[in-house]
Amino acid sequence: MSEQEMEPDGLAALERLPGGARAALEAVLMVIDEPATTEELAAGLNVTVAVVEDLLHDLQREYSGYTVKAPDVDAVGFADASTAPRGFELRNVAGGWRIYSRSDFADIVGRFVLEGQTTRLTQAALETLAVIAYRQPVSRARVSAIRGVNVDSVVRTLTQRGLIEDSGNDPESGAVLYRTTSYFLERMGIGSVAELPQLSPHLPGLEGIDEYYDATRM
Amino acid sequence: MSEQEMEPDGLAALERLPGGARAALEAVLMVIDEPATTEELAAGLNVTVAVVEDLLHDLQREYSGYTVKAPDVDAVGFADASTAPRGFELRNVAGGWRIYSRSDFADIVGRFVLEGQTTRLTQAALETLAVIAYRQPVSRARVSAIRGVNVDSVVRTLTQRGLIEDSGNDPESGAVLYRTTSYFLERMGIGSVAELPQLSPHLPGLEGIDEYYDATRM
Amino acid sequence: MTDTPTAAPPAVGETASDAGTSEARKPGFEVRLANFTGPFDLLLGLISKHKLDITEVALATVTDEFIKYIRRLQELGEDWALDEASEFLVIAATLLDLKAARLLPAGEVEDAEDIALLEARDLLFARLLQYKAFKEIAGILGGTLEEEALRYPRQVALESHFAALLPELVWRHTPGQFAELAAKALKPKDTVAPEVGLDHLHAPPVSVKEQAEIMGYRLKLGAPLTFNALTADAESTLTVVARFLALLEMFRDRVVAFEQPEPLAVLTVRWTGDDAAWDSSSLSEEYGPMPGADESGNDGDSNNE
Repeated sequence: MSEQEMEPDGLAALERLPGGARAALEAVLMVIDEPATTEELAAGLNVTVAVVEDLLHDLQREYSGYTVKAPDVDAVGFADASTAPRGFELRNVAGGWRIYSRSDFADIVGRFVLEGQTTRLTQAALETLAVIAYRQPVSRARVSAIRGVNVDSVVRTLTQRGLIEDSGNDPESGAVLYRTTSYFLERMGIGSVAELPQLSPHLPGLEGIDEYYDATRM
Repeated sequence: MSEQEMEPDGLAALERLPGGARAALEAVLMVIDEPATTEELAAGLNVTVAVVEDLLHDLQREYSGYTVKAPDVDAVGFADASTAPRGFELRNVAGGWRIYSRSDFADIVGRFVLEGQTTRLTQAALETLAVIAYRQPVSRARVSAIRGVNVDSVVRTLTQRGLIEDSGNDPESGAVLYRTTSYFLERMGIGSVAELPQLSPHLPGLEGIDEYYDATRM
Repeated sequence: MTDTPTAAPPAVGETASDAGTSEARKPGFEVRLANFTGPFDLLLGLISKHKLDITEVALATVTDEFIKYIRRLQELGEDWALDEASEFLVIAATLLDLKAARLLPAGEVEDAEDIALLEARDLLFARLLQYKAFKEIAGILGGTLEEEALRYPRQVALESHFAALLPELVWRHTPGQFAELAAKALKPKDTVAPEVGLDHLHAPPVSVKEQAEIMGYRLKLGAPLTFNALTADAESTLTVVARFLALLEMFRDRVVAFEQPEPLAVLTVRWTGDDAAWDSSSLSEEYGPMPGADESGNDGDSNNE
């Protein structure tokens, strides 16, 4: 497949601007306030998804201090990077791309950004969130059965924090089912729930437990 | 005046971070919403104003495509710039510094912003606006407690649409308080918020509602 | 059942700081565990932290310590909370279950009662292990969230010249409609109330209305259906009961007719109502509106119903 044929007119036009397509993409990344998908970015820039993906990866590497288009980039160690890392990074989270300040500067940036940072979750909230993340969509009754305690107020807190949401009702019992939100993915820095760590290594010898619980579903 | 004497310990500490003081400043500039003054930046980074000013001008030049610390920078024409300009620029607006998308890309950014925009507020946005209108000035945390969901992005949308605005900080918690704007009154066709219809006919028994929410306040 | 003296008695009533919990609160009945959150936590702690076999957990010691704790509170003139007492009972009962199951000699399963006990044991251990897995995962999630919180996303307001490009909002609300919206949004609501915790009964709540809805949909298709056919997919007796009650209500509403040639014969149900006019909202709620939907802000209530 020839890349030439696939490209709309957009790329050539972008390349005539100072800084080219890369800078144009950067300009767009400056105004988004939630992760933007490659499709959205491609449509906005009027280029193909493949072109945008290349550009995004170039920028990502560059911000991290690697020379753009360096051959065999992955093999380049930090010490060999030809430029200093920038104070920010480009990341692919919750299915979209977004610019973040680099974590090395968390203390300093935290002095300027007062709001929007969430306080730490309690142990109870974390455990409830874990059960919902791995068993979604799931009712409170079932979470409560797994945790052995009432989870009502914790579920309310997690909903208010935007980490979980109502995903409709169970067709059989009518109970409200909960699932994690894309904000949860963002906070976890992952693209989808499929990227969560595997549960099975923590469940020795319990391969059949899912079936068991699905059968005797609470 | 010796620069050496003026510098707090901060600069040496910053230089030990990956990317150094420049990257630290960049990290801050990339995520702040309101422009920051050189004094604020100096205090946050724990360096002198003179150091911050040098760093700011370095970054500004670099983003525009000049080599950092090039001798006699002003005499270097665009064609001689050793790096391509970035898609963003550092601007000093009304005494404060912030990173903006570069104006060369205004057309592309504008097209991107317009794409997928609706002319209608979502139900979530309308309800959040209603809560703010009747409880102003009010913090996001409280609106979120009343609505039972995270309202961060909706509040941003309403602010962007000019329907609500920042009205200072809560003296106790320091949280930003929001109120409706005159544009909101205009759209509602009323002269002041006092003209909003009383809630009582719609919701008998609402007398205790303030106490209820104050009790469960986050 | 005898208590093994070598089993270290759990420490009771120690302060929050010793236990490593982050919140300072009045010293509750606490076993020496960090972040105690429920009976499973206690059991896990007893089994793994104290390296105890479940049969060696000195239940009597735990009980003694609990009574001591209550007495001390009384001396201090403090009321002791009902939740604490009931939580202790849950712990004690679970421990007893486990002990009873564990004390069964292995390999000598004779009667149904033994099997039931073994199943109870398997279930309890499976649940404990599952809980343990989630606890470990929660630790990992917590670490990731903390690490990720060090990165701040760029989420600045749109530059004014771009904001000016946005199309004018369509606004069709009169002040009256807006007030209605506000009243609805401000109404105190417990977002999680409409579901009552019935997990201790191991049966989900069944709504008569919903069952009516389901049957209405099937009957409206035209063909008469037997009661057996209407309840063939009911997963529990509760659902069958709910469907029966729903049918009585629908009969009262004159949207269904029954045919039964003789007592105890097959019951056939036929749709007689106007398809468009009827919906389940006309049914009464007397079979169990969920309690505490509006007035109760207290989560603890739901299990006491």
